[in-house]
Amino acid sequence: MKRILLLCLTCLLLAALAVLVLDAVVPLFRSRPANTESAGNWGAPYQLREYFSLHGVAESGALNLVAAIYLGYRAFDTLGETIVLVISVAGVLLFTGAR
Amino acid sequence: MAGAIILILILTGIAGVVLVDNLIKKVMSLVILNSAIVILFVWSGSLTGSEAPIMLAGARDIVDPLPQAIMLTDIVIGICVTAVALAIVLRIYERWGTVSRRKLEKLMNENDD
Amino acid sequence: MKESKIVVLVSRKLVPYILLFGLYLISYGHLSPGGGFQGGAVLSSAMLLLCLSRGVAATRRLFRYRAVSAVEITAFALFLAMAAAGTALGVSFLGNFLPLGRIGEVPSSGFILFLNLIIGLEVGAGITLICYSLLQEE
Amino acid sequence: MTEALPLLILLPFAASVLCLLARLLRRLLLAQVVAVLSLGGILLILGLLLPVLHSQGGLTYSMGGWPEPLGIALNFDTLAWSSSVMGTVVGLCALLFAIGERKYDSDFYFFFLLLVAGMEGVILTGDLFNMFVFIEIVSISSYILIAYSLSRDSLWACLRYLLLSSLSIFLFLLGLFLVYRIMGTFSLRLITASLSSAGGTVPPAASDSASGTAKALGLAVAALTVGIGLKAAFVPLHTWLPDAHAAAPHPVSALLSGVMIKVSFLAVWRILAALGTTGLQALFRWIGPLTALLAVGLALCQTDSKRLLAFHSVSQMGLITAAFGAAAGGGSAGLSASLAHILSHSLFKSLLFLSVGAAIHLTGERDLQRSSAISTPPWLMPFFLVGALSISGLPPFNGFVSKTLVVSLFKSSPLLATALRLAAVGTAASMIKLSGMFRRGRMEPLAADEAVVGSGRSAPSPFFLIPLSLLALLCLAGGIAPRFLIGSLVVSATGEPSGGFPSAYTAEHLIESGIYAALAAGVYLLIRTHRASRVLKRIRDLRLSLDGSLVLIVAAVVLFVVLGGILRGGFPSALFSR
Repeated sequence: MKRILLLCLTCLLLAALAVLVLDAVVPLFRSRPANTESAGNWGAPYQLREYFSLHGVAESGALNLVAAIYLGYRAFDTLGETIVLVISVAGVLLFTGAR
Repeated sequence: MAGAIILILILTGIAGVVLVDNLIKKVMSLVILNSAIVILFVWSGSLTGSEAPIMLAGARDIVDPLPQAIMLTDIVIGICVTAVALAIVLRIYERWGTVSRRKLEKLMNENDD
Repeated sequence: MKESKIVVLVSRKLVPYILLFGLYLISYGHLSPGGGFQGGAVLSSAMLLLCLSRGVAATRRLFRYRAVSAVEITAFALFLAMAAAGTALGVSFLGNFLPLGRIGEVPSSGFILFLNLIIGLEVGAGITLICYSLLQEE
Repeated sequence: MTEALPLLILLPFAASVLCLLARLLRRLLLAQVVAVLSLGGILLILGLLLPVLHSQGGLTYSMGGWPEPLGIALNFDTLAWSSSVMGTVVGLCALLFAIGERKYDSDFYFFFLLLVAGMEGVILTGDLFNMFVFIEIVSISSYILIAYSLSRDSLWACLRYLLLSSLSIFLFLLGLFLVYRIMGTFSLRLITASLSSAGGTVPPAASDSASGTAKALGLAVAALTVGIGLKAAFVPLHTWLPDAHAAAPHPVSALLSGVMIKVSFLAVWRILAALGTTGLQALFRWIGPLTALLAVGLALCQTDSKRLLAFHSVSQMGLITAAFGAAAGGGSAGLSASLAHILSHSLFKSLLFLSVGAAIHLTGERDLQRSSAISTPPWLMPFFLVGALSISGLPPFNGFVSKTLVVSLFKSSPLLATALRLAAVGTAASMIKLSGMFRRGRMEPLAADEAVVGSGRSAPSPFFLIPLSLLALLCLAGGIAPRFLIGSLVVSATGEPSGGFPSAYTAEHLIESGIYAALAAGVYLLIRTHRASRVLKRIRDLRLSLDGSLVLIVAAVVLFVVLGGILRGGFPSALFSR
């Protein structure tokens, strides 16, 4: 009984979530601005991409722009990520008792 | 099309986390959710251009590299969470001999009294 | 479990090439698709292959647990040191304090190359350690 | 001096490397010394930064020298300063306590330091994706610390917390995606600037209709709020907290309850301040009192001492969110009350957790029904008393000041004010119940560890005395000189003129708190009756299953989107007028 209730509730909520997400997100994807220069003050993803493609290589020295961002512009994220890795390795070792 | 697939992945993942009884499958559903997020970011970044963001000679209309870069971070974090979760599930299995959520909660409530 | 000759032989021949490919991905990460994390994941996949084909115990004899952990800790410490070196040399915290070099060559792009190496080792060693502990045989 | 900002995060990271080294070399002392030194170093840097902060208002540090839409910046203002001081002081006290407990190896200090560093990062960072990374550092290290004892309850509590938190982090990422799609950047400062410069119009996103973007932004804010709000534990999202905080080792409980939930709430605060949707903030006005009342009711039913305290963390979060929500209409009185209660709650709740933890450590008994027969060392009593009086909102402690501030915000709505007052009475009553632990019992403690018992009977260990007395002194100081201690911080953080911090010591408030105490004694006598205890037992046994709490998260998002939209009143126009 409880399980059926949970099932129905979940389906209902998932449907509601899907409707809300679709309602909000679909307009965002409907059109793509043709002229990227017209976008205002960091209004859309197009501007950052434009900047990286124009200046990224010269500023970071890496041809691979993903690497330039991953280790250059946003290296602080990467620092945090390595720390997450170190923590979870130590945690897995703790939990499995393999020391 | 890709959007529909992502939506299906997200709904599958949430439904899996909520409804499935097996703890390992719950963790797997979390992996599905994380993959859905990765695909979502990379796909939406790819809509902005047509070439890979490797600036060899002639590359001009590149896709947005930022989502790809931050998704690398997200993938690593996803791996780490999954590893920790699996280690805990392993430990729970060693202690109780079951990975069923219902059985575990029943055992916990019985032990309380 | 019985060992299969084919699996052992193939994995033995394959592992060096996988390691090489991982190193290639790491060291060319700033020039072509790839990078530290991807290369590190490939490195650890070689270790995973060894663990699966030869057994964890045999692999742990080849790559000692303490050595792998030392690599991981050293890589982490080096990353922090690289980050702090930027401040010390007057650039900025996590700033690129090495010369960029000629763009397009392997020794270029300043410390991105070195960070790639560090992260490659870190990810490789970290995932190997996770494999070691989750794949323990009873 | 700005160069010192990244040191706040780098210092504990570097210390954690040394802790790993100490594990390899098996030198526990090295890990302990390094941990204490690094937290002390952070306090020193924060002290040095204070004059700079006063003269410049706020500091910004660009990581790697990349300006903001390209790179990541650290934003350091008075809000960040006060919350990182709070985090470090509580962290240091908990650390000393952990050293005094003498049962953790160097791994523990590694995770502990990274937990503190992660919280510093969440407070300092000015970038949403970077915030996600630091939240993951905080959550993974807290998962591991909760399950550190590898006991039955702690493993299950940890897994439960992990699953709930991962689902909410997924929602956070979904919100991040929408923010990036709409705004094109993760930088909180630029988002604020872009939204306020756009005025009534929608930012130039890839949309053809203004209301479409507004809707997407509403969804994004709701997803982000639920994503971090799970850790801040207000009502539909609180289900993990009592289990997790009760199962964790005592110093970790103090740190999690004292600091982590508030840091997560400050993250929600920052997000709502940047993305500026008053609708959700107005929702908190209702969620807060509900949280406070519900959690106090559940706390009264508990017999496990740490579970009881954990429920009180939820209820105090209710007060904090209520004050935050009361600021939705504008005006900073609500914000300053919220921040004041954040600061004072972190002090008295960690004091309570540490003193109860010390009692459990020394007697080996955590159940209230049994522990009243066992006598605890008498020197613990005053520390507990300070915390209990403070959380009950009695003068002259800091809880009185901040609680009075919060309740006085709700003068215009009697319903919510009554809920908050009832919660205050319940809090005091359950503190009377908890004090049963510290009565002189008939039996001597039966701890298995002989050395532990010995140290309890003779002179108390300085590692217990120093953190407890430091926290107790701060509680007292916050109550005696609120204007000087809390007031000046709060005022500069929330931008209220210096005369605006009202005094709590009026005859009316003093009488009110006296009435609470009297009512609380009555409630305590009521719940001790035989019939009531059966009802309490029945309520205590109602446990929400894991699946139920997971569904609640999804429900919370849907609820927040819908209610936030309704409270905002018309999507596009009112959205950007903060």
